[in-house]
Amino acid sequence: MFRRILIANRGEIALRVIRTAREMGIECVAVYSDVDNEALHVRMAHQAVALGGTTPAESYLDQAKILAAAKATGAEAIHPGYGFLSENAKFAQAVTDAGLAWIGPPPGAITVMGDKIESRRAMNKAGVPTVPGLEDPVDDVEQAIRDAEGIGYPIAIKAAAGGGGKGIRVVRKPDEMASAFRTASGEALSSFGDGRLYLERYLDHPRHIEIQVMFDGHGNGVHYFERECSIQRRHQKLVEEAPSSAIDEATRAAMGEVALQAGRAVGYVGAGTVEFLWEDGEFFFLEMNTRLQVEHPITEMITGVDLVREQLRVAAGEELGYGQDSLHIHGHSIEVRINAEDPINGYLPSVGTLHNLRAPGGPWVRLDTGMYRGMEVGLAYDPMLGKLIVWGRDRAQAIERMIRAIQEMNVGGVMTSLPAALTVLEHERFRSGNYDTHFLESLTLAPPTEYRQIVAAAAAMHRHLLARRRALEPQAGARAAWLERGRRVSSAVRRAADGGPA
Amino acid sequence: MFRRILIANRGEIALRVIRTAREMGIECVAVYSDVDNEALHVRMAHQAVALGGTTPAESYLDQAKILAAAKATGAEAIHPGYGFLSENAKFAQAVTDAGLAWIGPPPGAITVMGDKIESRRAMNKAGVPTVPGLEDPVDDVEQAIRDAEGIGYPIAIKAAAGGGGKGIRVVRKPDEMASAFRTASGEALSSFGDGRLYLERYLDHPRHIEIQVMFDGHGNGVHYFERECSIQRRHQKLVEEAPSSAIDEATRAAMGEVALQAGRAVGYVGAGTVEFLWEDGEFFFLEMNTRLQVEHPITEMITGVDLVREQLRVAAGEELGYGQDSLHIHGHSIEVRINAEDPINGYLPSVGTLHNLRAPGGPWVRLDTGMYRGMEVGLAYDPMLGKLIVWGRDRAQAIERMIRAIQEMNVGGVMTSLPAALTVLEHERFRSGNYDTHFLESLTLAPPTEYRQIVAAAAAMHRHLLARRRALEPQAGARAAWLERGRRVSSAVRRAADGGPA
Amino acid sequence: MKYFVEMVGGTHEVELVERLGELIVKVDGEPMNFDYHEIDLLGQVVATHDGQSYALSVEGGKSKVRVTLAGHTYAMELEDERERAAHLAERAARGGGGPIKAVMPGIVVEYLVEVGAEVAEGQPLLILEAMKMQNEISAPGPGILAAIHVEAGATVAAGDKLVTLKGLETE
Amino acid sequence: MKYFVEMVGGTHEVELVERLGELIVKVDGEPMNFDYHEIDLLGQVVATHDGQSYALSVEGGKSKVRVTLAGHTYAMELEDERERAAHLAERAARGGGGPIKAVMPGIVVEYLVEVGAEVAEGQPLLILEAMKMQNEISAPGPGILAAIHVEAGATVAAGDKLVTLKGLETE
Repeated sequence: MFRRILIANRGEIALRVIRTAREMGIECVAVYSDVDNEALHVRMAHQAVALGGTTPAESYLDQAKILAAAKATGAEAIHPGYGFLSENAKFAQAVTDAGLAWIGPPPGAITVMGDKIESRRAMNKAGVPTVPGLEDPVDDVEQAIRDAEGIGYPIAIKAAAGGGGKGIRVVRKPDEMASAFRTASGEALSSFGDGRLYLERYLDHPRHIEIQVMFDGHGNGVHYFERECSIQRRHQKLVEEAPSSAIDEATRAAMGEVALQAGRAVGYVGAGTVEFLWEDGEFFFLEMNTRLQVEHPITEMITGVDLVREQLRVAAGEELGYGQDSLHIHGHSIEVRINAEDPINGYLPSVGTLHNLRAPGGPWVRLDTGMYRGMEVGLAYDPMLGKLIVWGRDRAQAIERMIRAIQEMNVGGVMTSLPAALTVLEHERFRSGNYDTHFLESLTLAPPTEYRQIVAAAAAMHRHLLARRRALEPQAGARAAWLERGRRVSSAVRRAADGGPA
Repeated sequence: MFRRILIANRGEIALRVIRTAREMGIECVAVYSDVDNEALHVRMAHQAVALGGTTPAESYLDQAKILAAAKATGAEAIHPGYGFLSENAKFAQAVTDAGLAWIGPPPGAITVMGDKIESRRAMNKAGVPTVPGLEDPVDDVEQAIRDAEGIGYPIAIKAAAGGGGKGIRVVRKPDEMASAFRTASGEALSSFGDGRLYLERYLDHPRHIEIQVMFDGHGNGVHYFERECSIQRRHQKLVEEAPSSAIDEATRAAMGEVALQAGRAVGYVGAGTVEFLWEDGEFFFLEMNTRLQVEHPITEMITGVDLVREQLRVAAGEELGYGQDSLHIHGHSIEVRINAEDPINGYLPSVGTLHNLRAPGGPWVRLDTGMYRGMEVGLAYDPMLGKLIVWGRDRAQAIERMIRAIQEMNVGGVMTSLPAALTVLEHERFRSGNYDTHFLESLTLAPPTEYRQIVAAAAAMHRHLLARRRALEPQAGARAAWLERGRRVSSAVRRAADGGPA
Repeated sequence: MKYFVEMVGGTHEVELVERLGELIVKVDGEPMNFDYHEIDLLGQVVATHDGQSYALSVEGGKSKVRVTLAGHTYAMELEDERERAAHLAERAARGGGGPIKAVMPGIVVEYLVEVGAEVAEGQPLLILEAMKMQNEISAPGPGILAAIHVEAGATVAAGDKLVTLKGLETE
Repeated sequence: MKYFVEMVGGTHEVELVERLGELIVKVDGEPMNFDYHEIDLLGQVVATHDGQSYALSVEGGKSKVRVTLAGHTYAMELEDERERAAHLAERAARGGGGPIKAVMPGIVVEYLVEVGAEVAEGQPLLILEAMKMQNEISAPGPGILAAIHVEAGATVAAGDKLVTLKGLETE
């Protein structure tokens, strides 16, 4: 096993990897941008290397800096987390070329699966069912309108280089094509540096069901069953659960086998997720994510397998050591993503300084997060601040437990997606298990009306007490002045405000 | 099921019950003493009733006040937690007489099992193996010395009314009897109001292994396997694990069957724990705790059963609905108690105001605690502030995970037992699985020497920065004055110190 | 002191009167049996109302307050009587138009309308890129685009004025 | 500034010298490449030393500081040079004896020795009940019980003087 690894990521996923590595006795090297110098992944690693810069391009995406950090610290392997360089085949190759182990699949598998069009071709060839559509990108709006006739509306326009649902637009009628094509192309270009688009049949009430797979380098592979991720908005997942209430034992086995087939077709090694759209008993390959996924914890909760541990073992050359028969689903797990956004206000991004944090606790509640008091939530990085995960003996218990956990929690300083998740969990439709990927967007979100007078009274009391405290403080100007002076004297001396955000 | 219950307890166990009750849609009524008016169990309940007073006798032990609170709020049942009134047969009877459900065993079972001597008699009659010793209390030192000859040294002197290991003294030679008898008698009288003592054979390297049982009111009973609680000091448990590494499948089944036998012999209903001493393959009944136990979470983690939910179901008259065959051990779980005490300094109690709290997170880590920033830890109540629980696929993984979780955690304001637990977990002897109830007391505790210079430098930097901040603040006297004035204006206006404890 | 507390769905009037050292709370004209107790001055609060206990998380300053209760967050704007009068006067003076501000930080990608053009309610005015998503910012009502305050390509903070719309004189 | 940092197992000397706005840290006479960064002024700290990163939790005031590092807590007492000199002088003045203080709050159950009696090192002097446990408080060294400060049956706080021991004149 490795003695020391570098984690080329930040936030909760960097912490997630550090936690397992520590448990395995592996030393961790964190890297960080200037804005992350106080981050938890920096504090919980054994060593931390400053990359400098504030943007991703200057830090977590700078391959040369990361490789240099690995060399300087004697790291033997690099774990990329998700996002950033995790699905960058060139970087995977560079890591290997530098004599380090890449904790992820071979570059070739990343390349094929990272391109929507190439991956469709490969899957069709391997006999994996795909959604009806074109294998070649379309050149312009006119061609798109022509080709759409052959596939049949509704049509999904997708960025060839896209991932995680980014850059996808749905067109229901030919006259919507022009506007959608324009914005999709622009987004694809600005997000991925590649404006190529392709078309495919858009399923009208699909469920997003994905299979977690793991292959070692000795020809062995297993799947850890499915995750249902149909609660999403603009293809951004919000609530995930495992197992899915839509599929039966036979479908589960069939999807698992197809997912392994997909992985084998590209010579996969390591952890990966094969995403499917499921509708009315049929399922179609959507894409393969060639990395650990955000929602991997729910699979861990129902199987008891630490997926990061398996990643590290496989990357170090170990055999999996067990077969499909030894894996079983135990209970039910749900994950909720905590994004800095305001769901009531169109999910607008929310920025601020985190404070007044309250973590939920008690039985079968797991919190994976990089949040800490004083953390600045800006726009430079992904708005996902963490994930709340619960386990229950059955789906009903897991739902009630998640509601309870959300009710215990607080994230001050920004608005979060938690109220939206709560609304989903309390909804009859979600509870019935009969929902699809459009459910979340169909929801009207508003806090319950019965507590309006209580919270209004609380807000007024808050203002009243705040005003009273301020009146009692020494003259505000004088106070501000010595604080300011304090800042100048030492950057290490930060202020924890008495009542406001800190 | 009940619509509303009252929880006659405080701290982490009150919260534990509230959490499950909330998940079941049951409303919770909390009760609280004057010092607990800000406690988490008060905040997380639907209603909270002030009992007044600061001592247990004035609040959580005041049966009349608690019954009145239940009546006033329309609670249909009372959950006593552990400690306080949980093993008070008279209170159990009074609750039932008031027309409420008692979430615990029948008063008769509490009475028999609550008396060491009576319970021994009952168990001997039921064919449950007990430790060699006397069934009758001894009158004085002289009789004790005489009787000890017949039993054989070492001898344990126990309080007839004791529990949780309180009031137990070990005597290895006749000439130690006088002093031990005197202090044990004094402690028994002051702690339990009953100075009666009895003698029993003291096992020299026993392991403390206990079986969790649950009976419904329809004649059905199951056990949820064992917990090993041999890591203890003065009979106060510190680290618990399930399953035990000492016993095999056959012994497990035999102990489980004997535990069920013990429960049946006293007409048990609800959750209970049958404690055994195990030595060299033999096991002896020690006592039965007629309540939910502190360490119940590790049983929950390996079985997936929410024991509080089962308590509530059974108390509401439901059938268990499953048999022994449906229960299985899944992985391994460890619990560590977080006590406000200083292990390096002879486990002296530690008091203070909690601040700088840092909770561990990530996979398979559970924190059950009533701790919050600003909480006063005094001497009025039990020093246990909470429990840290982990689950792992096997014992080795659980140990590594617990070490990692403890390393992530901080409790500021008091010294805690966590460093002692960490020392246990890192010790070769504990890791081998071959340890007994004397192991903890044999340990020498000291923080690692390799970081001495780093923490010394940190302490000096802390003082340096503190002094600099103070020098920059407005004249200390003026500041103190307005703070004082602020306190007088409104008791609700509390100060969060800028750098000191708050 | 009387406060106007605005949240999604409407405004409530909260009156706080100190009498003999006790605070009397009235909401929408009705007295309310309400107790508000700050735990740590960092935002943890326990409130009681009619015998029910509420764990609240309260954040914010004087005019913007967020209260989270059982997982739901209520974002509120507070005005006292004087502030309310001033704001009402300001709104009246602006007519139907006024500045359109960025509700989130981002980059102005392009304007879809020129200064002087008449726009309909809901018509996209510009594209603001934030969090890697392109968002169309639309006219809140009919009017004429009176001014553009930020160049295309520029970064804006939340609250920055983007454009000013002049209301159509419908009165 | 030089600090004497006392903890279980010994005392370390830490010297902090400000030079050109930078703090130079010396421990036990050796320069130490040490960076100390406070995260929130509430006790969360990240320190680096020789390229290693340490998450510290730091609590306390001027003279008593507790630092927790990876699950272990180091309880330390700090003195600067002036304080150390004063304390040393005080100890010297007291000889072998001095007051014995309650290290924990509790109730004095009974005294086992009378004023004026000569006691041996380790001899139990009194029983203090705390946390429902009876604890014998023993003599830290040989001496004569010079005074009893608290009546039997009384409640004491941590730090309260219980008895004063007069050192035997062995010099």
